[in-house]
Amino acid sequence: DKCVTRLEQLGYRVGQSLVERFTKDSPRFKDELDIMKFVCKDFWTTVYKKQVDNLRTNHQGVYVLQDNRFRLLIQIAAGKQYMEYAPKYLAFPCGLIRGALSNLGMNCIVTAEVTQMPACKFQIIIQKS
Amino acid sequence: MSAVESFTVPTGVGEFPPELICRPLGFVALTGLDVIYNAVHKAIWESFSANRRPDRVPLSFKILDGDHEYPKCRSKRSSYEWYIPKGITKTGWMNKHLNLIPAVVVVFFDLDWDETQWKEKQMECASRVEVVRHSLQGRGTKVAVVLIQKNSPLPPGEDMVAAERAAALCSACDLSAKSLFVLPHSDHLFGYTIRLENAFYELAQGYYHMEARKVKAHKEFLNKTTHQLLFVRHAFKIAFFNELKQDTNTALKQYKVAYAYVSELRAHDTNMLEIKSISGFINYKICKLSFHHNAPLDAISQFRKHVDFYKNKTGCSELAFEHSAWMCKQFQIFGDLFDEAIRAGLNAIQTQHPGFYYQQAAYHAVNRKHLCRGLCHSATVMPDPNPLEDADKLEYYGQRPWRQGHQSIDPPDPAKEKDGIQALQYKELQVDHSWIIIPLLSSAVAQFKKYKSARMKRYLMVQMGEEYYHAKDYNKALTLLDRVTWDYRVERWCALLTSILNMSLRCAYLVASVRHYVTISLELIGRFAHISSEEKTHVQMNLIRVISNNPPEPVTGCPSEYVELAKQLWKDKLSPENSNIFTVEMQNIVPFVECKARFSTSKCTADTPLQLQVYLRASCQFPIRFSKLCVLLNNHAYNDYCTLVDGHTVGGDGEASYSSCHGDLYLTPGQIKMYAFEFVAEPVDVGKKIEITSIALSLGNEDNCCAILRWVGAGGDSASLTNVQEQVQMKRGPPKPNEYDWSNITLDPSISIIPRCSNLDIQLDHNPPSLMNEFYYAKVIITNNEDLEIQNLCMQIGLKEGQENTLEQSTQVFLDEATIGIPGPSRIKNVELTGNRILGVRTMYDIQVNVTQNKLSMPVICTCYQEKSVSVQTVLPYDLSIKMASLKFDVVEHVHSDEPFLLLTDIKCTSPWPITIENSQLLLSDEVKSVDETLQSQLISVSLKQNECASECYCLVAPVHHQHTTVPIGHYSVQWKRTNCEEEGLPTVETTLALPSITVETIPLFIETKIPSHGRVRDSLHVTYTIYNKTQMVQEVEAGMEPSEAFMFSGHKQVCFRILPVSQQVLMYNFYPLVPGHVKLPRLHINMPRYPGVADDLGGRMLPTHIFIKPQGKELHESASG
Amino acid sequence: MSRQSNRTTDSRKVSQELFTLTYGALVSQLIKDYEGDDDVNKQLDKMGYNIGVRMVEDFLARSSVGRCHDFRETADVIAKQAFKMYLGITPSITNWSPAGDEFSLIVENNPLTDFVELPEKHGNLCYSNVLCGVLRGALEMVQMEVKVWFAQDTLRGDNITEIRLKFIKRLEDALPAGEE
Amino acid sequence: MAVCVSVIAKENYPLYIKTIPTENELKFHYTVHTCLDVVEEKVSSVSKSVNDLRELYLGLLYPTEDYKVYGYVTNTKVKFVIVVETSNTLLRDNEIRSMFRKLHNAYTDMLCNPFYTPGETIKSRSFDKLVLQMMVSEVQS
Repeated sequence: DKCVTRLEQLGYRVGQSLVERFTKDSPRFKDELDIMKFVCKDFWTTVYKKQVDNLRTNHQGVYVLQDNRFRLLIQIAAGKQYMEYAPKYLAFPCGLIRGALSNLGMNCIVTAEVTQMPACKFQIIIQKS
Repeated sequence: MSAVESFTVPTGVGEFPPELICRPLGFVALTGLDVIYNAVHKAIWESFSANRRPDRVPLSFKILDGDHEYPKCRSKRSSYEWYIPKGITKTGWMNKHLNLIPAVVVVFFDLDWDETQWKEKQMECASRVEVVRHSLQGRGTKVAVVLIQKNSPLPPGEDMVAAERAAALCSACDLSAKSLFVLPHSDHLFGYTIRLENAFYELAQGYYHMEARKVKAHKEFLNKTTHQLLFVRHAFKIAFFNELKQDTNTALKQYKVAYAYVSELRAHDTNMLEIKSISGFINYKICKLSFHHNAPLDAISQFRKHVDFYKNKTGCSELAFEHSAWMCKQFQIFGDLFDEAIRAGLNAIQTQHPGFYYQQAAYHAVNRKHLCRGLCHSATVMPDPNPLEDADKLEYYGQRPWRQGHQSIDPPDPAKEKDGIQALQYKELQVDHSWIIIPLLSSAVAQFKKYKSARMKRYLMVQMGEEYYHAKDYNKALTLLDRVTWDYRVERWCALLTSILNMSLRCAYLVASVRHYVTISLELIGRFAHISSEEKTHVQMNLIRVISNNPPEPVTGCPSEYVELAKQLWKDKLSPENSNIFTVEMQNIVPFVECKARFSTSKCTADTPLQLQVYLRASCQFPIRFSKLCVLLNNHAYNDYCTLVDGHTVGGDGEASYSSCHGDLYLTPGQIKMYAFEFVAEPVDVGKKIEITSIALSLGNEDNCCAILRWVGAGGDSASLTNVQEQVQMKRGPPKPNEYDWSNITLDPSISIIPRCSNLDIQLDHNPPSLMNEFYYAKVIITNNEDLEIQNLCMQIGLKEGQENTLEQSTQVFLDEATIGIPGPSRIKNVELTGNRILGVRTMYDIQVNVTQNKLSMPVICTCYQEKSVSVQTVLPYDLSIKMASLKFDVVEHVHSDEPFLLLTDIKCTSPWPITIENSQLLLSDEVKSVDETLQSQLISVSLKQNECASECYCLVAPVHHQHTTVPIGHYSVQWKRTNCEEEGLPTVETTLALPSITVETIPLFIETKIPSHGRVRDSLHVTYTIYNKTQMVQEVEAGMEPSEAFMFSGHKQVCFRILPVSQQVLMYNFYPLVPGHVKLPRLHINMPRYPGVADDLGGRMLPTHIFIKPQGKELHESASG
Repeated sequence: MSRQSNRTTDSRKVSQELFTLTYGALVSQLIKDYEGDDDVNKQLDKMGYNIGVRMVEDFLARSSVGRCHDFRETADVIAKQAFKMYLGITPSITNWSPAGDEFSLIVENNPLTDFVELPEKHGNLCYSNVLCGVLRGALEMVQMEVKVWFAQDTLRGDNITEIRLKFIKRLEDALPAGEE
Repeated sequence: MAVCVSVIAKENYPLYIKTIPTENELKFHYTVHTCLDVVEEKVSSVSKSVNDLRELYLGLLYPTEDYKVYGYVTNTKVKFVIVVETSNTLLRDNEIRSMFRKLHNAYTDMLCNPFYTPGETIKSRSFDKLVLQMMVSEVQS
């Protein structure tokens, strides 16, 4: 878990930088959802070569991003046998998202869950400060 | 009023004379009104002068004497050939046309058409007019006559006299009919006045129009070379006349023309002031009118052009401050215009509002101050003779008093010029610029506030503060600066904050305000302050000095003359007799010492000591020693435990020495120290929260000078409030032991105290379910598993709260032996209600435990609680059913009077426990009798297991009674108890049950049949029917035996007889059975004429219907019941 | 989709940025975790080694290079193929030692060091030291023990970046991969 | 030929302020700080009004007597403020825009430096260099 937090931190830092680069030329964001869409489309495509498959929200600051073929998990044999490794692989992406959002002014908690490799869900809970 | 009376030219440079600022109104002179002695005239005057609201025509009225001397009119020169203007605009001119030369002179004259001495009057009037005309020679001023008349006029055309006399009068005064008015001073005075003034207004407009034309007329005589000044002058005049005429459009146009001319004028040091003054005036007019025409953008751009054009036209360099003064004025006045316009409904925006202009004005004022400093220091005396002698009676605006009307490029008399300049410089020196600057700033502040520019507003306030500082009002400066620092702190603009703090520190020093001085120092040493470490060191040293009651060294950059005073002040302030103890709220600043406190746990039991740590970190230059640290909690009782006094013991491992509250409060920069406190919660706080209300760290000693640094709650500082991550140098490597990471120390200001958990064991021994109505027996066994003795134990047993109150009502709890400490049994009586009851047993007791607090153990009395609850089901012990039956044991709903019947009781045991019926009792009502004289229970000490039954049978009879009534039988009560519960010695339970009522019928006769139980074929059997008359009278009865195939019989076949009251008649028969088996008896028919029908079916009910007939032959002894 | 259109960054470049940034984050994390820069260098080298020993297989598979006959050939393969394949650059090979057992790779625009500005206090940090490890590890898998180090680094103010390789000895039978 | 170039953090504290050498730098600090009022106003008003091109460049914030202050807000709410002399008429909108663009790029690269912790004062040499060049180079443009 120590290494997981480390990885998360790395991701966070990288996310901050990346989002700064990606948003350099995009017009100013309208609102939270606009930002989320950006993350699911552009950000994801540039980082993971595909868009998020499904974005859901409860409109109270909770978002769920679903990627059915998550790039970092494709290499791992599909199915359930390597489940216990998933956290190690997902810590970094979580950090990435958190970093990106926090730099866009949304502080949040990001958690990931895998039920079936290589599909993966990221839950984002916005911290209202 | 007199012509000579001229107003005074404002001495201040760039000042705007009132006649320029005011709105020009046409001037109308009213003559011939005696407002002192003549009430009518007074009324008229008031109707003109009083409340001139905007809806009235824009005129200004004055009362003048009939023979008033108007300013002489200079003979107009025919040519300007040789005329060289001496200036641009005469100072007198505007005023002259506003207040001295009327556009219209009105002659009021009391005269009615039916005047008797008309001729004389007419003469007088004419002469008056003449006088006026004379004194206005050469002017185009209009003259009007108003006749004040007593009686109201007839409609025009009707009054011949009037018409003809009016004409006469006009010619007499050679007045056009249009200029003659009649004012009947009737009750409609005001109405007439309005009409009149409108007429006057027209006249006035006509006049000003002409005047403007006149001026224009001069134009062609002018030539570009010598008369530039006149071009300006004339354009200005035309514009002004048009303003008077209220033709603002033309006015604006003309002013613009004038402005153009001014800007073309050749400017040099000697006339620069004049040019700027005039252009300033014209610019003012243009802007004002533009705003008036609701063209703010024009106004603004005009103004921009204006200042841009002149901002570098300083003029005489020795008098540069004059230029700044002028600029200042320009901006201020524009600001005012702008603001006016806004009040009139214009909306401004965040980036374009008066504030900016006031701000600029202020800056120019500041500039002026600096220039004054630079230029005027030498001008220490006013030269003699004073060249500014007649500064207030200039002939032309903006000229130098010592060389009026002089227009050549270089001054006529250098010496005079020098004096003049010196004089002006001398005058400038007298000015206290701060009091020009500050008001400007404050009006700017107001504006920026209004247009939500908080930061700009703050900046201006800072500048105000600085200005106050320059104005030597250090207290004001201090308070003002104090008010803004917070925002810079929160937004972490350290550079700005620092500069403000430096300024404040100087103020604090100069007024020797210990509190401010210390507070500011605390922050200047802190990590937000952007000053060199040397400076910080210096500040810290001074801080130490103050705290140890020595005056600090003067802050660099303080005005030396004030430093001496300050030194004295400090001496007094810090003199031993008056002590300076004050509190500094640390969360309002970013001090060099930070504090965080936390309870080690979020909750703890009453018998364990609370642990509380305080972390301190100093970021100062060199180590510093504090005198005392106390944590204040919401219950003050603990505060003593959380106080730590510095024992001046050198060194220290960071851990405060426990037990003795002496510790080491010597903080070395950058190092975090932890101080731990420990105490035990008081019983009163059990179940409550203990909170850190504040933390106080004392700097200096209480008995002379001491700053109490106070953190509300558990510390933390405003820097962290700003939710910006702290910029610490990257710590490397894995965290080392006994070194804390400041950012990871959390604030935990509160802890909740929960009761010590009890070691008591409660057993409830009982056997459910409980039976309804019984005393339910439960035994409570309390075992003390504490290893200590416990005191004042008390126990409550009862229904748990919050059950349906039917249960509550129907339950009582009794305690047998109330001796607590040893097991106490208790009974619960529950009545008439089955269902669940939850019984709770709650115990509470004190116990004295030893708690080690600060390494020494102390006894603490804790109160502990323990409870146990069980749920008890209640069931019915048995159910009881009641039946009534005839003697034939068949169940009946009603019985006959005097006819015995049976009462059957069935008790079925439903309790899981065997119950014993001790006794049962039948309590009959008076309506019912028992057949046998003693009623006694058949169930005494019968014991039943579940589902067993016990029955009783009583034979009862209901005596004669009135027809068909239902009567109560009475009650049936059972005394019972659980079998084998003797040892508890519980009383038996008696349950009584009301028996149902029965219906009793009375009947006229009763038939008793005597018949053997059975017969045998061909063996006669003897049957007797006894018929009783139950009535009080003789009854006739007809009886008849119906024949039957089964029998032959002997006896009356048909008979008629009488029966006396309460006696009987016997009928005897012999039946001779023919067939065996259960055969039908021959039916006896009874008929009573008195009760037709009744008797027969009565008989049907009372008479046996069948009988068993044995076949012949073998004998058998058996009984068969019919 | 408006945003899509006005995004200029092409994905190839991005993934490179991602790579660079991630490496940067890794290094700064290591700096936090270790006392001295030398430890960090060691750590980077070790990581590199572990990557190298795994990567060589992949490399041989993808680039059908046969057995190298001498060190020069190896140098060529490293520069022209390995670096090209994995970093998209081809360093130039220079400064052969007379004995031909030692040479330098001059790396231009090393992708690892985009954006990087080395603070003064990290003077002797070999930021890209991971590369040394990779080379060492990879070559060890093909029975060559070599010494690899940064002779110069633009990050540290030198005007070129030079990786120096020195051939130590030929390892006879392939020894088990990984020294830890 | 800017006279002052500054970078302001999300939370409105200065990350970087460079001014032409002057007797009172503080004045520029104040200028930059006070213009945040307008920046905030503009940004909020933008978010309010729909269907306008939501540009990062905010344009002229406000002119003071002797300076023009321009603003720019990145998507990450970092603000750039450039102050130029009113007297300088060479610079028109396009020049300013391109200056901001450069600044933004430089900032992003700076942020990508692994040795920089976001939110801390900017000390990057290359960033410094670029800004310096902005403050002098365009002089002769």
